[in-house]
Amino acid sequence: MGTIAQPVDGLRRPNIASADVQIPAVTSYEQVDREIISTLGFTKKWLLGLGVAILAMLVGASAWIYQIYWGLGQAGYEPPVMWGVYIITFVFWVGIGHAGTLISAILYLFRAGFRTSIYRAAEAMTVFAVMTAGLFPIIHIGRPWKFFWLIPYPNWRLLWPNFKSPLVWDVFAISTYLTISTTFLYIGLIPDFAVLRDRETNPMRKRIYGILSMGWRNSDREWRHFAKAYLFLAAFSTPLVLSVHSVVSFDFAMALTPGWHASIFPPYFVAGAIFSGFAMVWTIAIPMRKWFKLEHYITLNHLDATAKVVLFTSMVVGCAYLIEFFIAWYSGVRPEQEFFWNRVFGQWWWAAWIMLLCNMALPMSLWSQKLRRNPTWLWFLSIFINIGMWYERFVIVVPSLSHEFEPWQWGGYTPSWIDMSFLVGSFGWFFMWFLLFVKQMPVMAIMELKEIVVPKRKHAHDGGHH
Amino acid sequence: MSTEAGSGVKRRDFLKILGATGATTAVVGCSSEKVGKLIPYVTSPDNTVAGVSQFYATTCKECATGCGVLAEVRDGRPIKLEGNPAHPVNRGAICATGMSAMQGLYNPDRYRQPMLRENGTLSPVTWDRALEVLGQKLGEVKSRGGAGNAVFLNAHESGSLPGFLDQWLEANGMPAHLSIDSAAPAATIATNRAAYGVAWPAIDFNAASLILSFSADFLDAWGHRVPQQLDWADARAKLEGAPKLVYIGARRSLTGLNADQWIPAKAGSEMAICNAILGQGTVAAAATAADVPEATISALVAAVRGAGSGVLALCGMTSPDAVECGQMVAEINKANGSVGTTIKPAAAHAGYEGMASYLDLVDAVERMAAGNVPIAFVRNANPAHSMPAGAGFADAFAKVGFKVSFSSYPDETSELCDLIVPDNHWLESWGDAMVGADQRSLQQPTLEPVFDTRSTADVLLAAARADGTIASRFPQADYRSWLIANFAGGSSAFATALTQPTIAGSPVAARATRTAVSRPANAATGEGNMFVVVYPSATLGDGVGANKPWLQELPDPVTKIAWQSWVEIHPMTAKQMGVKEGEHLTVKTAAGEITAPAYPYMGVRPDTVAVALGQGHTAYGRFAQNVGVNAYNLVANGWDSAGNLAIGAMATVTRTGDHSPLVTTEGSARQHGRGIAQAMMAAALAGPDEDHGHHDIPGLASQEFLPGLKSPVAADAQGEMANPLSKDKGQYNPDHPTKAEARRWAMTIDLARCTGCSACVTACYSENNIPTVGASYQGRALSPVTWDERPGANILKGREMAWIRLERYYEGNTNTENEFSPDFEARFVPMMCQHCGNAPCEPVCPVYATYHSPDGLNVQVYNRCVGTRYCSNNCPYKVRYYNWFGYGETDRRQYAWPEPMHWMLNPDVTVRGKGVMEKCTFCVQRIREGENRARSEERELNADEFTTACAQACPSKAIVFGDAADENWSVAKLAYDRRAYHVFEELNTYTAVVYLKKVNHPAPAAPATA
Amino acid sequence: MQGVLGAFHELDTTCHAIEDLKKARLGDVTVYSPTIRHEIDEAIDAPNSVVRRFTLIGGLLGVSFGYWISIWTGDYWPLVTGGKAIASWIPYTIIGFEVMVLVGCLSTVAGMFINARIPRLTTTVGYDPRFSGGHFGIFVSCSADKASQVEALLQKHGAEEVRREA
Amino acid sequence: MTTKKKWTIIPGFLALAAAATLLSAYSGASSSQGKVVEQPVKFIHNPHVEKLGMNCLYCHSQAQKAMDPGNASVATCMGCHTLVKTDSPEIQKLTEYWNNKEPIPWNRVHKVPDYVQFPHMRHVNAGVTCQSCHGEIQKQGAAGVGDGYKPVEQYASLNMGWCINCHVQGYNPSEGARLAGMPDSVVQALKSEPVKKARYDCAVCHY
Repeated sequence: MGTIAQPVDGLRRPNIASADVQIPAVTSYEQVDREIISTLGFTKKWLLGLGVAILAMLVGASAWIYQIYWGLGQAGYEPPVMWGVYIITFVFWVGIGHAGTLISAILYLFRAGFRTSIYRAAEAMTVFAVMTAGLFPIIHIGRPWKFFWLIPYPNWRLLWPNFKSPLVWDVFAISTYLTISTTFLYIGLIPDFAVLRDRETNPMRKRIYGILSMGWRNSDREWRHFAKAYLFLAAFSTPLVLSVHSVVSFDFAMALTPGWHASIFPPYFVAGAIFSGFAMVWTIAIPMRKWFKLEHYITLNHLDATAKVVLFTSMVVGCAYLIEFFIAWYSGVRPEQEFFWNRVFGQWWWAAWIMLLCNMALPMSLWSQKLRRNPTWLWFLSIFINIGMWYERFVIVVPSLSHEFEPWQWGGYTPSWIDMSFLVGSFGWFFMWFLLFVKQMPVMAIMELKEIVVPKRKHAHDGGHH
Repeated sequence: MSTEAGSGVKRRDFLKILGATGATTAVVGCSSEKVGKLIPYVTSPDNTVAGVSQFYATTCKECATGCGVLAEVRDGRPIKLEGNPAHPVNRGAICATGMSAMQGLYNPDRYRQPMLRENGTLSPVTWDRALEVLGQKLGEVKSRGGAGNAVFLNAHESGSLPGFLDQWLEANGMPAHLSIDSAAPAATIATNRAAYGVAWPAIDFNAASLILSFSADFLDAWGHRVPQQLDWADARAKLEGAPKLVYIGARRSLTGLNADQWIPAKAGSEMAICNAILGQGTVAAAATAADVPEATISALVAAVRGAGSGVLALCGMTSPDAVECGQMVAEINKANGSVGTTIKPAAAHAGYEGMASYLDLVDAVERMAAGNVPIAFVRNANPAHSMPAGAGFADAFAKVGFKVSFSSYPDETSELCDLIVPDNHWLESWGDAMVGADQRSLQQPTLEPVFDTRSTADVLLAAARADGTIASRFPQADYRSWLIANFAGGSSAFATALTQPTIAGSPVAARATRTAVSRPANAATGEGNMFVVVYPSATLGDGVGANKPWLQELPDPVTKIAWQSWVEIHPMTAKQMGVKEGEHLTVKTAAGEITAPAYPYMGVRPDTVAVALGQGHTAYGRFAQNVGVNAYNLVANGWDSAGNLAIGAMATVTRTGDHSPLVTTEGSARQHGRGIAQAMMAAALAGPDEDHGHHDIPGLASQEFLPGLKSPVAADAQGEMANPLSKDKGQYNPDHPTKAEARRWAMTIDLARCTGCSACVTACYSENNIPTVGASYQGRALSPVTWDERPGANILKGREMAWIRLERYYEGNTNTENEFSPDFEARFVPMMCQHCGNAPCEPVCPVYATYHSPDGLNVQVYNRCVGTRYCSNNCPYKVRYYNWFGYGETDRRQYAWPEPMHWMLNPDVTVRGKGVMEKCTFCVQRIREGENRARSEERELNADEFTTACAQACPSKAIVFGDAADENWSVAKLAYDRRAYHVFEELNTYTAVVYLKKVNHPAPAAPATA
Repeated sequence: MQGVLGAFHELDTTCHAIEDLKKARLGDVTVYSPTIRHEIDEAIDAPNSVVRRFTLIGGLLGVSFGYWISIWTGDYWPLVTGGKAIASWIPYTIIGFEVMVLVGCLSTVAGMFINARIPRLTTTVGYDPRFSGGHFGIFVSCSADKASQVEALLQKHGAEEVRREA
Repeated sequence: MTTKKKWTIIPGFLALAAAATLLSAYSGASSSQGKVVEQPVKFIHNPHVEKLGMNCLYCHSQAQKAMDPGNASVATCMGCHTLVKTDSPEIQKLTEYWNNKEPIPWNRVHKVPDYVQFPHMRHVNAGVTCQSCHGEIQKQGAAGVGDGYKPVEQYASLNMGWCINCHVQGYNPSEGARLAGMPDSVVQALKSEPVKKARYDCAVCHY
């Protein structure tokens, strides 16, 4: 249990970390280097994990080839439910992707202390989650080999995409988000690659880290431009995060389907995204912290701070559910009222109750500080939260499409074995990339950790004069 | 690159790289399609233009009505059947069964050449061998003197062929043939002949003011369906002056659902009701017999008395006392003096003349069973399937010496035969049909026979001419010259006569008179806890249409179930038996039993179950085999007093416990207050038009845009906030040279006329190459190795592809599980793409695969669609359908047109591949064809010059299509009718399809109004 | 370019050394440090970074390109969908925003690369791997004659190691 | 060559290939413009059209009536060639087809994809000359059937952008007349004619 260290007098406040959450157990720069770089060695457990992930990914890949050959009929689509597991999984993974950018960009602007030791892993999780999410719009369309028609490239048929369609906004939003979060991750990694280049012994890896660090020399000129560039990237990423998941929610909000056609969707989706993103950060950070022995970096204070954010976003999401029910009642529009009644007591009542349980009830346990600081509980809670969030998208997509305006076309939906193998494949794909990342690049930002470590000084108290 | 020796990329490497990149460009660059052929004629035939359709007039032989049909022939083969507008019987309309004749012609399971049974199995032989065997067998039978016992079963048809057959049989010393039709209303024909002297007097709905239908389903499968529906719709279109219909029967059929009142009389109580009406019996007796409130019966009696000569009583019963009831019903007409006004024996239809009774067939079967029938011929009849098991046709047929089948389909009967001499389809053969006493409708072939088949008459002529003794009596070599031989004016007059819809005259040869077998009625109702009603299916008849995917996929007009058999049971009884929808019920009568999933239907009496005929084939082809159960197994081998099959019986109904989901296209049969199918009382028509009168709420969708049917296409939805740059509206500018924006294609559907018969659905399938998806080989994979082989598997997943569907919404009587009440109303809504001005599906498509064309069409571009399916999610009407599999791709397992069925594909319409969205296009190919023809003749499109396939086929003339912006088109006037409304007006979609409210009439025999 | 390199282990001594070197103006000073320290920045007192101009230009370029491509393609082949205007700018704001963020960020990164002169292919003078670990480094590029003065100053401030660089 | 330099070949190669693909996709190289197709009988348009002045519709008789103009039936050819130039080897090939009552298996030169409905009659009746799309066909085969023989080739790219430009900017009648080899007076007179525009939304050709 790391004690909360008082800010050291005479030292300028660090560029990023507020005084409240320090990592007192880390005393010197060399210790940071030594402990972070030690996480890079291959271990058998890691290889096993990677093997399982690749196997799952191959299940998804073979399902995709099968589906491309036979057509989407092999999936479980049941008109009028024209969207199913693929769109739910797409929104699920885009949602998970947003927490990473939130932690690394928005909390950077807020100077939140607990950000430093979890932001690199969260940022990597973002990139891989958005990479996974980016696949699904291609998987779910009927002619995936023509997906490039959604991109405005000049062609001799003089045809352009329809910029009024939420799906084209999606293409722009997701591709921008993937580019920016990858750039943000890579820019943050450059100084760390320099550290790895200088510490690396194996000549081949040293050369690769050298190329990756693009000749970074830690000179003051470079730090000055780096800090400014990092600040602007964070500044741009903040509205980007909010806009991307709003655009994803526009896929539903722009349609006049009852249950979708509501202006609460953008904030509701963004809150849901942050909520499920933080849960995935826990799912990843808690085991990583134990296996890589980084407890003194991601201290219980860090987990406590993230738990408070999760509690907050859980209440926002819960409130959004209740508002939706109120608006439906208040609007007096019969299809809307029937939809929301149908959501909780209709054909998929169990999905709705799983959602309410996991997203509203269980997170209330975070009111108790003891549970907030109990990593194993947080890990289990994170699994439930992400299950709840998958079902939230299920409850948005499927019941609304199956009970719309035209009673004659009311129908059901049962996902088929192809849908499920894609879901497994998406987790496989995500964890494959994340496990590769964990062993090739430092899971925490070495240079930012050094920033919050108290530097060595000859005269401890007088410090540099101003 | 440094130039010192030994370092840098050598010139040779550089050239290699250049070569490789060049190769990739080449491979990608030139398109390597194989070169296509352009085959000309050797000598081009006159007045045919390749690629332009010719229309040949012929007569439909799918049922005895004999509608006039135009076969659209493109490049030598018919691709679509349409009603002949000039033909007096169907006046341009055509029913689903008629249009599906195409799938009979190009059926992949047809016999492709003669077959002969050698050591047990039927194997293909040449025509010479077949004729030789036939001649030899005929010779043997005649030489042994057994010709007198021969049996010839022919599917009933009017015209000259029966006369020819009798001539041939008489020449060979054989008795006259039996003209059998198991789906025909035999009992009604018998009573008509007795009461009015003709088999089928003309029924004039226009003259009637009150119609009593004793289970006479004149809108389902009883009698001459298309002319009856045409007259019914015209009569109902008089709105206030329309005739009222009271349906009396144990099951509310499609006719019952169109009735103003349903009197659920218990089976067998019709006689008591007739007596009450005629005053020969007491109202109380009738009420107790029919288990109906006394007040209703007395109201009915009063209503009949009030109607005077406007009464039209029809009897369509098939119960053991059907003939007696029929006579009583005829009495009602006579007593009220309506014979001559509503029933016109003078203008009788000649379709059913000369039909053999069921007793004649039973007598023939008994002779076969006795073993003294040396030779039997069967043509287009299938008694092995369409006779009760009790008659024992199969074993009797086995005892016949030599069995010849002229049928062109491998159905149950022809599988038992020794020699198959496949007949041409009626679209490939000459002939005629009698539609009136002196009205003859000719029939001409529309293509060279698809397979190596020959017309039966030609085969018989060949056999007769080969037999020296009788060769002299048959001078003509083939049936055509036989027809022309006695035709006034010879072949040239015959050729011009072919273009006439009907010609005066009687058949070339009259049918031989035959003494009908008569025996006392022996039908018994048997015992059991419930009554069972067995009725011919509105689409499959009694099984003839089963091997046609269009008819299998067309949901039953009442129950909306396809590719399956079902047992209709009242929800109250189902609840008492603890049966949920789809749980299997076993219906066991004295004659036999069937098991099928239960379908709770509030239109049957609680003490009655109903099963449709038509399914349960053991042979007949890939679309019919082991689909559903054969309801004939429930029917005992009994007949009524006129010798016709008596079907009514008692049965015990038990649960079997296993379950199979119903293959239904119905989501929920209630409107849940959405106002999709609107109706108004006839009396309200006299009152003020309160819908469109006042404009107190500006912007209210229902009032605002109705007159302004023209949606604000290209008017900017953001009003003045629009981008000034968007002044260039391209073709949406009214003064763009192409003037496309001046037109607004629209459609009106009159719900007062629509009876829910679904002919429009089949017309759309035929015109627009819509794939049928229900066959057992078209399912999806349940696991990497197993496929979903259930018939209708895709429809279970809601994946049917009908661009226009018939929605049947019920009104009233919501507490069906606990109480039985006959007073509910059914409203039929044909729902297709509404071509909305503010279409919700258009802005969400990412690739402009759907957009609003300047002339008002919501266009779906198949080759641009990438299949995100967002448009279908955003369509409130859910009228967009998706190609889940490659139904249009020939190399796919789910291919929907097995060879040669792909001949009937319409070349003007793209056959969609997998992954593409499709929907009703307002028959854009017909719009283009009309516009191209008008431009070629340098004129503007004339009003009502062309119409869509559904509007053309509709036997109720309920659908009218045209340009709503041009007032000469009839749709422009109808669109502003006071009954006009748009579905989901409140969603502000500005639909181009305007529905006219259904007009309801107060129940004529309701106690209150008596 | 040759000059003198001093390696320090403490932060305060490094800052004092930088301030004295700045006052002594013996040659331009490059400071290597494992992380960003405000104390060093203040000691160096360098002008504010110009990356922000790249960002502004990039952002403006992005938003105008976003609007332009949407409106131009809409007008190029005018197809009305759902009764909306052919060039309805409200939905195009989303495209404008997304492309603004994309081009803004990429130009920021370009600005940083250009100004920080990375990627650097040649190895640099005066860089020691320890400066990315725990040490601070000050490199003063000066002619040989001033080198001894610089060395003395660095020694005075407690440099751990001082050496000349060719 | 240092390993560093050698490594750059592979990305270089990929970049070159990608650039080539993109360029070809855009530059319309993916159309079959200029495709030359060998025919079973070496038919030459020049003597028929230019020297004898035969109208295109004599052989392609359905151009005004159907979507596809079709080709002359063998009987049409034999109408003259039973007497005219019966010694030439090509005519003998033709006569042989005629005697066996076998159609001449011409190879199709111009092909639009099957999801396009190109109505020849609409264009011909609107006054678009055949040469506007098929090039100066009347000059084809001017060099006789000897070694200088060049069969009919695809003059236009037939890709969508080419069609749309004509529909949007409009067909210039004088240019069409010029290509058709009409006398200069006609060409000048037509210059005053307005440009003929046509509808260019998708449902015009794709349904």
